[in-house]
Amino acid sequence: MGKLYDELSEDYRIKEGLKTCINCGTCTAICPAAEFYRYDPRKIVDTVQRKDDAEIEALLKSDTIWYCGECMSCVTRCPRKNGAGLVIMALRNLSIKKGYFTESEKGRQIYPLTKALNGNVLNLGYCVHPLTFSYSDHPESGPVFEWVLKNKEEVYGRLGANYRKEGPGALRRIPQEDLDELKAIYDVTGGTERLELVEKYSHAKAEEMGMTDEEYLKYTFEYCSDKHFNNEG
Amino acid sequence: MKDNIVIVGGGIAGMEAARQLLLLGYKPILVEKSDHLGGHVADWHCLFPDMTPAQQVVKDLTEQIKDANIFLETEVSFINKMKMGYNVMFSNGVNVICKAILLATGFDLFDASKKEEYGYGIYDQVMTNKDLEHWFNTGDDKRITGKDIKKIGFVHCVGSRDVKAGNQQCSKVCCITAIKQAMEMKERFPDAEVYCFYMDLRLFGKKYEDFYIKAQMESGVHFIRGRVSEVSENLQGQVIVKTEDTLSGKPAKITLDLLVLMAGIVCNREAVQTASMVQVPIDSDGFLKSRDNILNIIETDSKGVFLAGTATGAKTIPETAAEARAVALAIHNYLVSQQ
Amino acid sequence: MMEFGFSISPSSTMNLDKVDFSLYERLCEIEPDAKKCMACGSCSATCTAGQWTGMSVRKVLLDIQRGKEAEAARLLKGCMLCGKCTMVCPRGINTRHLILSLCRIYGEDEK
Amino acid sequence: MIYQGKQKIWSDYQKEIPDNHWFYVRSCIRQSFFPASERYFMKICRDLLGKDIYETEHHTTCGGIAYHSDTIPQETAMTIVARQFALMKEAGYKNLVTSCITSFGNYTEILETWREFPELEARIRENLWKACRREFDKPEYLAHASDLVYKFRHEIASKAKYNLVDHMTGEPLRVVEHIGCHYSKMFPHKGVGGAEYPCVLSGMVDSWGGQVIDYPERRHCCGFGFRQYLVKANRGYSIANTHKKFESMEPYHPDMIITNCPGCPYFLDRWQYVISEMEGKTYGRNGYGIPVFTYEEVAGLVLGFDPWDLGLQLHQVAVEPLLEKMGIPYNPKTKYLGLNGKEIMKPGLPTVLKCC
Repeated sequence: MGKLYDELSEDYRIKEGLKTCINCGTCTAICPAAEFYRYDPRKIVDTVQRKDDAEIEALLKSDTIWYCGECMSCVTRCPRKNGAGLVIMALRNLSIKKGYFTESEKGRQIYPLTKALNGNVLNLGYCVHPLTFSYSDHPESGPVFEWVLKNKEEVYGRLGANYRKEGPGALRRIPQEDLDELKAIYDVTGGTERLELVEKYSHAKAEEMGMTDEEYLKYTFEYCSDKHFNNEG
Repeated sequence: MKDNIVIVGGGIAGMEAARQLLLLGYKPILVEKSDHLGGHVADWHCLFPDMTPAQQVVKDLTEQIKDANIFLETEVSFINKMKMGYNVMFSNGVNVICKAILLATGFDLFDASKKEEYGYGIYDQVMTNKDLEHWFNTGDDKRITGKDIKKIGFVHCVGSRDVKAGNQQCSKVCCITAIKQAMEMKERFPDAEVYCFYMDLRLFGKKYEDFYIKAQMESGVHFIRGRVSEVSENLQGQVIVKTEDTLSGKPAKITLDLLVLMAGIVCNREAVQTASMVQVPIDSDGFLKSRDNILNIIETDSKGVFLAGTATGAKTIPETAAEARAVALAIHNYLVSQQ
Repeated sequence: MMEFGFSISPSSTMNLDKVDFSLYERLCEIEPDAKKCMACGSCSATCTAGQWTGMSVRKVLLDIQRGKEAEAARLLKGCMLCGKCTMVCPRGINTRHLILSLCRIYGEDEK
Repeated sequence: MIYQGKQKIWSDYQKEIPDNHWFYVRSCIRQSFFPASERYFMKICRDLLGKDIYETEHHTTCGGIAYHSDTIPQETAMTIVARQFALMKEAGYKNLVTSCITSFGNYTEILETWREFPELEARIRENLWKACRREFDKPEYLAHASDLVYKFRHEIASKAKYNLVDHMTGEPLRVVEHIGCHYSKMFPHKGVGGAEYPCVLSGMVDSWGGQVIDYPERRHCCGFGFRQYLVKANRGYSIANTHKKFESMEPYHPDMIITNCPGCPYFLDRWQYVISEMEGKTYGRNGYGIPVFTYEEVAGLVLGFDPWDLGLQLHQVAVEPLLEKMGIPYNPKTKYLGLNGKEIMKPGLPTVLKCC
């Protein structure tokens, strides 16, 4: 048993999600990611349960652990009450803590994700918000949403949202004291530390790749090599 | 006049034990809750490894125990412990004082509808191993009769080796049953492709491996290593099966005209109640608890109470019969020791 | 048409409804023992070439059973025909002979 | 397909849902993309059914999307949720209802994890006290808002102005139901009807006159996948999943789709648009798409609320053909108006997908 495995096994998601795997493949059979990526959750769970640190370290540095969509469909079906999705969450957590996530293309995406989502949470009180949802980043949201974003006050106002105003209601302005509480929670629970860590490792990787932070942000958000797919079958 | 012995259960274990006890000069009382002897085997068509007709086995045993006191459609209502034995009350009103009780209560076939994702009782073309044997026997099943069957699947481990389904034990006989039934279907539908979806092939018994090779060589059964994860139905009423082909490491799907679920062996739920009347507890595997699981599997910690057959776990017919013979001797020795 | 910056990912699910068994059937005609394989992996474990080339008789057979002829051919190129696999096969399959038969089929197809 | 078989399973998954007094928490995605759905949930529960649904301005996200995108530690997510529990306690409520399925799954999982590991719950109590000087009680009952609408489905049916039927032929509409993955896949017993054949939406469809379609990829995820949609580079995964579902349901010719997760209706709607742009393919009749609704929107339509008050103009797939089929009147001129009937510009049109 190795140090990385020990650290992993302290994660409650490993305690809940990894009992004993018998390699039956029920998880992979219905995994959306296994269909569309070079990905097999069964093999990941099996690798973790082998407790070999070198193999686990390779996993933490690989693209493989970033393919899962955390839909948790695997949890429903496993005959041994494992949760491959939970194991993945623990692996990702450790990959970030160790700074290994910058070693893979998909892992590096933690940078734009962390910035966007936590920026929203800490500034607006919600993970997703029309104020920061730009049409140019989301052309798939369609002409109708381009229209909504251009007319936020009008459209949300007509639909009875309390858009950016005080008091309860959809899309209200969250009082500053509540946002301060969220920040305090981040500070106390390691959330802030996590943001700083992602910033630090990503900055170093950007430098290594010869990019500014802004270029790296855009690159990690948009770049997709074709090595992730597998359509030979 | 020899001592009374009550045998609960008229399946293979109960019948074979009764036969041996008759040979030893006893006149056992056998109670069976259903209206016929033979237990699950009576519902089967042919038996591995030599395709012996199941009806013949039941018939032979039935003929040889006709001197026993047999009560069909009868259950044990209650059992009182007495100083020298037990007072057993049956549901037909008969009351028996006996020195030995044999619990040959057998198993329940796992209720396949509990594996909800396999759609038994929901999707039209899904059946169980037992349903298929019924079709072999009667030719009557709307899932097969008159249908153009081109692709057939067999799902191993349905309600076996499954913590979520409440039974983590291997049911032992399903692998070989699946292969047997796959070959029987291939005989009846020579043009059909037949698939077995398995996790491990546990072919431990006499000539089982021969069956496996025969299924590969002669019947051309396709063996796919992967537990079936989900079954659904398409517009044509066929079933779509999803599994991982774990040897290829790829999710796989296939459309089938018929899907047969190998429902496993779980402890007879009513037997648990009967066993509790004579203080026989349940072992950690969900089956009745033996004194120990090495040399005394047919004995219990309750004096004069014995076990045989699948009451203590999944077994084949020969294993059950062997246990039944052993238990007859054990009961005889016990009764002699009590005199 | 709009440009979105991504396209629909291809599915890698193996559709067993569409597997072409013809090569497997041709092989079984001349090498009936091919059907006997139980995927135990003894051949792969003992294969010297496999360590560097990924060659594995088990995988070749599996690929042929799943209709992946090109993949099987790619693996076969790594074989040195040393025959160690034949010595270890618990089902007594003459794997070396089987490989040669396969090569012959591929050779015929190339003509 | 044997309907009775499903009924048998449903009877095993009956969820206890209290009749009244709920503390409501909003959804990041629903309020952004379907703001009127949250409004009409409140309106239906409060005004029509006389229920007490309480909302405080001080509540926030549960952090679920940030958590499932792996950008915050588990303890951060748990403490944010603990704060919501504290707000509920301070407001004097014991039942918590969430607008979001990710939230519902998140809350459910956190409560289960705390039950299994009480030391973790103790640590979160400490965290919350340190950060916010608040204390919490765990909710006695946890429900998703669709559970409540399911519970009140017969009352809604009794007040219905329209049914899910073709008003010309009297034939029931063919309805696809799509359940959010985090509703019951992790904890089947926490969802109405379980994980394999949930009846929270099909129950609504049944009571409102529609016919539920069961197609092969019914249980498959819409493809959101958190990071798989949020990062542009990964969206091929996201759309591929929706594509797979539509290819599977296409032969059944569904009239509409009903969903209970806030994200799924957005993806099932927008990916139809993108597929039409990429491949030229549409899944509805005559070049239209298959309209996708939230359950609040469907309840609102059945109860006779104005389609544009329900926010159906925020869908990319046109709803008008369905409204016509159901015999629901609508005014095309008021569809894209702003606040207080103000004329504002109209949205652009897709290249392929037919819109009104």
